[in-house]
Amino acid sequence: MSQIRTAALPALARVPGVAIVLVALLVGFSLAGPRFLTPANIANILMQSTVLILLALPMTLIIMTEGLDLSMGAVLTLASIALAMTVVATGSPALGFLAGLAVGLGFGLANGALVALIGIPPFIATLGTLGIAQGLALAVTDGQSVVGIPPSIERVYSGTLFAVPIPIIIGAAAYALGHLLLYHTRFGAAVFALGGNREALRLAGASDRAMLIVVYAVGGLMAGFAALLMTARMNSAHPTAGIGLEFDAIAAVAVGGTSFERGNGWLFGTLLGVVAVGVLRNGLNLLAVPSSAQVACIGALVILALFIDALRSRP
Amino acid sequence: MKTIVSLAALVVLAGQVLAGPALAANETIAVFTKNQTNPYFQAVRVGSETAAKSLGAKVIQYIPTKPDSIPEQLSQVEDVIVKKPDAILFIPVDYKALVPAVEKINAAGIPVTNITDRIAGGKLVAYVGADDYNIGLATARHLLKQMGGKGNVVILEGVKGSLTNTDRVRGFNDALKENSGVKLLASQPANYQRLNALQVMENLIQSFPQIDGVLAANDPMAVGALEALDGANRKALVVGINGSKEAVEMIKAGRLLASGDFNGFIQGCLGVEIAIRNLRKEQTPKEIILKPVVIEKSNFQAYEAPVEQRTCPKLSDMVTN
Amino acid sequence: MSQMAETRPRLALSRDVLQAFYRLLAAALLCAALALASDAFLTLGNILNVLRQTALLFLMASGLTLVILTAGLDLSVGANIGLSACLAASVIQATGSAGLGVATGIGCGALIGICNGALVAWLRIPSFIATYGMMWMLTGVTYYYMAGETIHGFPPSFRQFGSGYLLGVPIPVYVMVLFLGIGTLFAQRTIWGQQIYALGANPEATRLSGVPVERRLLLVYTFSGAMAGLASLIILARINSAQGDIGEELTLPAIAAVLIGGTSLFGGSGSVSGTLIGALILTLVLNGMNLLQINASWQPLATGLIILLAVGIDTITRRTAP
Amino acid sequence: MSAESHSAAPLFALQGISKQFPGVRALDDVSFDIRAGETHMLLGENGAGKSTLMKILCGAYRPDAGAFLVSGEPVSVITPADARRLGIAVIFQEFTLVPYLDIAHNVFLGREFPGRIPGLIDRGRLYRETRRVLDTIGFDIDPRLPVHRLGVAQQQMVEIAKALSQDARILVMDEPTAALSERETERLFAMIARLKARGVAIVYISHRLAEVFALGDRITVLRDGRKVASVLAAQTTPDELVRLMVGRSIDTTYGRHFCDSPGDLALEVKGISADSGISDVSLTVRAGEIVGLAGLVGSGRSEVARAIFGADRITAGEIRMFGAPMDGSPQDSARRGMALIPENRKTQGLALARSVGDNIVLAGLRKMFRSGIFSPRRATEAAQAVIERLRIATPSPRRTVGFLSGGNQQKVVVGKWLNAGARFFIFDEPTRGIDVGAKAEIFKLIDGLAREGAAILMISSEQSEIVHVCDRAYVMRAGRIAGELARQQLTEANIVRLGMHQ
Repeated sequence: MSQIRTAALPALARVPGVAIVLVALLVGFSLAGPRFLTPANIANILMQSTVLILLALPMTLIIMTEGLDLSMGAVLTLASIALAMTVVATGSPALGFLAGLAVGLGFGLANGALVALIGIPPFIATLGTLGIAQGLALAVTDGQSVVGIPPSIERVYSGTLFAVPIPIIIGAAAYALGHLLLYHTRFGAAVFALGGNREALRLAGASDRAMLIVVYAVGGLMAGFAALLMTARMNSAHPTAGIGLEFDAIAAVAVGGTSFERGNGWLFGTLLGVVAVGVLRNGLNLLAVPSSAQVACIGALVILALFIDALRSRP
Repeated sequence: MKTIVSLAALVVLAGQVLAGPALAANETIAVFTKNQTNPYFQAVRVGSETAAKSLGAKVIQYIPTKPDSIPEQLSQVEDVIVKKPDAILFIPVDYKALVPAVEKINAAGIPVTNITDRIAGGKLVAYVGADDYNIGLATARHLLKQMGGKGNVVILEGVKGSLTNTDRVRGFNDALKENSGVKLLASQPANYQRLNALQVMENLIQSFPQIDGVLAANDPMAVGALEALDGANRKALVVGINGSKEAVEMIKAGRLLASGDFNGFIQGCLGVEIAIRNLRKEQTPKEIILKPVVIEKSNFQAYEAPVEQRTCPKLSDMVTN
Repeated sequence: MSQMAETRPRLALSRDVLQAFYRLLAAALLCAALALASDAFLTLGNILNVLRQTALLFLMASGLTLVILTAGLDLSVGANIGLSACLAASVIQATGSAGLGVATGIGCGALIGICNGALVAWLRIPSFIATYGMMWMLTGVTYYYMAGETIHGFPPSFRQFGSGYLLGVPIPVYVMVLFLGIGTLFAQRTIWGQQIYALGANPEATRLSGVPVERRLLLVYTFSGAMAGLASLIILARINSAQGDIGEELTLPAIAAVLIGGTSLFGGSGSVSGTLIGALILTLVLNGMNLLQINASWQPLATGLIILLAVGIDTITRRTAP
Repeated sequence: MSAESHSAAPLFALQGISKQFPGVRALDDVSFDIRAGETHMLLGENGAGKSTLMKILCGAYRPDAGAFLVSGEPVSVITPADARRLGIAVIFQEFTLVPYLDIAHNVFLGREFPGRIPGLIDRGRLYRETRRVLDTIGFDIDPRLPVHRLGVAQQQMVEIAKALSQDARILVMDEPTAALSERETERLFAMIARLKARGVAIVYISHRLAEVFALGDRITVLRDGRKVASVLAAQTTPDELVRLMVGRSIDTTYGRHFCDSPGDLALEVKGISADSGISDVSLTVRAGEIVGLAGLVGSGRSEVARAIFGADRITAGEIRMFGAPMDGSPQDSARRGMALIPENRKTQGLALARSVGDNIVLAGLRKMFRSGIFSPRRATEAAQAVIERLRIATPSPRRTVGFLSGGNQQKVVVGKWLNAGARFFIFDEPTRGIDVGAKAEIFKLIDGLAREGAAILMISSEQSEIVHVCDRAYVMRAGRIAGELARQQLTEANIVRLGMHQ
């Protein structure tokens, strides 16, 4: 039955919704104003998207395992605070960076353990750790920003390498690494199997639980890494800075065509999803569209991309 | 392909419709506020527009789509720098975390005027703000005087870590120190939110059989506390801060004792006026700190008019130093 | 299948009863701890107070329970409350009629529910994303409509709805009991409820049993929307004003209440009465922190721990117990 | 050849294996051995312990008691990794393939070749090796295709390739022909013969007696977790095997009471087409009749069933039931007395996590409770009545349906429609995954329904079932009706002739 159907589907109809929406936005905004399609503005959009890319890439893997990580935004926040506090206390950016990574990794491992070892559904497990990370972030700072970070950290966001802004290099490198990890390693094949057929993985002699823990650990680690960029961007750490970023990441993954079932993921789509949201926000700001309309537009974008995909997947 | 073309056409059209007609104005001022929901910032926006209109300039409002989002305000600043307005009027979501944003504006050569929350760094044309500490102090003193210098009070704090909250609560506490007969029962945060304040107050009412006064760090919390007291059939004198429309009406009705005036409209007016006059190379003050005023039974009439109908005060009248 | 057949043959029902008992026990333990820690806890006033606060959370979560029973999710609950409350508030202000306001609030909520239902049932957009998109759209409309202002001051007849008492018990508590009854009866004692459980467990098999799955989904989302509308009215009546951010930060606690209450995100199992216990536990945490004057910064952390404890114990006992 | 292999030492032997699950003794003192180059058939009803034995064989379960002998040497524990090293590969009935990975990655899942850069896979070698393995089984397909785009038979080939790529010396297959067409089955058998010739031992689990004798060298029969017999295929008969499996003898011709005078026209399908690939299908079913719908797998039989029931939208044609046109939705069909017992019970027939009672009343809710008010007591009574009538083996209507055996689950699906008062039943592969004893009971049930005046359309891939059970049959080919066979013409040869592509 499925054979009959897919054979009849012309190749063009498989163009994912997110690609259509992104191209439409690019064309539309370019026509609407002269400032949009300039190298500086494109760099601007990409730099703004980097933090979300760093979260959305591992989120894609997590969603491919039929999981979810709601704690990412809060973990990023806490990692950012750990980073800033460590740098301020020790004066060593390297130690700070490691502290941020350690917080991220710790929470990632905890999420993985709750999901894989205890068997708590990912949504609830990470909702719980979201509360813990957010609570710790508020409690240790008493709601205050942490400032006094040396300029070496800020340069991670504002600096350039070979005339390319460092965040763009980091984003591209993260995507390249993610691509290698997902499509060229055993671990990547295991990610597909975790969502698609866990039994297959077990029978292949791999530990599905260990792999699942690794997936969440990667998510936490990336949140810890993204904390560096976020901290550099604000030149400070703030206990509410990352609130809600996990939902932006999940939305980007879904808009990018990754489904919540059977390990059907598309990493490049996630990249397109993040950029589409970034382009939309930037374009609307350049056109000085009122904020309330911007809010509605973001919702419309999410629904539209999924709607196009839903139309296409219909018989 | 057809889908893309029609969607792109939609984007262009929507952009033009939503952006509205372009005004034939001399200068363009980008105004940054924290969120779309707090009436205080609406008053700032109305003030900025009123001032711009009278001076023949145009303002564009930038508000994070997610309320009080630091990363989003950072992105909006970056986007606005691409757009290159003539000047920027800036209320940072967080006075420390947005310093890099102001530095970027500086680097782009756009003059920036700061109002409300004083930014912790960067170069400013001017700062216009209220003195939160003194407002807190004056409002609390007003309450304590009405209480006759004795009794039990509770404090409802705003968002932890925000500059306004820290200073206001410090003012409250210093006023309390002057009155040894008053006992502070509890100081709990309710995040500047009405529903939070209502529930926190309900819980505090259960803990303390006698509460005579409530010091709320903003009006919505004061009103939430009043609703909780009414619900429990308890009486206490309540003060808030902001001088919002609602608070003024409740002062008139005798339910709210007083509200410290924290005037967004005037800050918006003055901020834009300074920004424009600075662009026009006129002499402008570097700093304006509004005098603390406590709105109460005797002086509320002046605050009854809705912000849209108010006129901006003269800049020269407001310069304190 | 063969694995399932080999596991111990016990009644599934008794296990559910046991789980419900564990949750009640958790709530009771929490109460006991609070009673020991604070003299104020076990006073009539505070008990009514906790119940009134529970009522609000429960009303939001009860509609959501049905949605989650169908293996769906409604992330637009908070945004729905925001828009419904603001529209209802302006109708009440304009007409002075509490009745019209109530109709507007519930009607607006239900209409939003229908939109969600249509996106999920007919356009087959995963509910998580459909309602996430709706959340943004509704928020945008609310912001546009309110333009940063507040609407405040409603007639006493309307305010009774949220802050009034009847025979010494707050009116929202009656509303809660009413909807606990309605929700439970609907889920357990109507054929639609049965169909909804089945559809949560296996939508395809349910469709092939002649159940109009799309219409049932629509019903569920509409109900959830209407309940959000109702909750918005209670908030409105309690705080006597409406502001654009009124529903913010209400969605995740509502979802948490449902999950702590034992309803499974995978659909097909759970109950409205469980959600009441979930809402009660969450409210107790907040109440306890206020009574004990613990810094509210710790509140998210405490909530997170409670969620993990409740569901973790649940998961472990399900795995090891019969 | 079988005599030869018996003389050799067993490649692998299980001795006195017992396995206890909470409440169930799944295996009790079972011994089993496998010799190089033989086909060892494993027979038994569902719940007899075949799956458990298989899982112990591949290391997924650890036995409570018993020993392993590898080439005569005792081994204490077998892990999945050990099993792989010993060359044991299992092809489960539910494939262990990852849908969104390509063929090559599936074949070498967990055994990917390390590349020159540490951590990365050598993809060139991966595709080359896959190509090589696919070539050895004569499967010509692009190894870069994701598995979810393949049909069932192709997926099975991937499974076999996966097993062979591990240099399997023992290949365990669980009902491999369940989803295969005739031709695909022939190809599979040819391959099994080739593997045997190379010295691979095959453990083959099946319910189909014809296959048992076509392939088997030795046959082991399990019943209730015990080994009942281990015999040479040449020394036994089908009836003997059935008796061993069930513990009593069963008539495999099902003793059908054929219908001589069919009643009114129950279903009339006129020239329907659907996007699922069927076109211009016309057929009729009368009350009291059992009409077969035969044809190869993939010929569109299930699609016809779904179109008639309204599960898929029809693009042309008309469907009438008892003279009145249908509006093409499952609700309408169910309301007017049509029942679909779908091919896949677990995904389409039952809410597995719900109770037996809940499932039984599901389709009839509207009829039973006209007011919309549900009464658990009446529902339980109705479910109890169905349980008794169909003799469903369940301790209570409140038992979770997922815990029942395949045959009993199938009865629950039928019971759902009996309770709903259906008068026209579509059975899509009613005996899939059901053992011999239960099969006879299902057919008796279908026969009983027909005798009570219900009209029945039955899809089956087993021609013998069509021949033994149906009053007449339609044969499908490539989405169309290739012909109709009346009672007198209804033979396996005729079905094959009509169903094969010319």
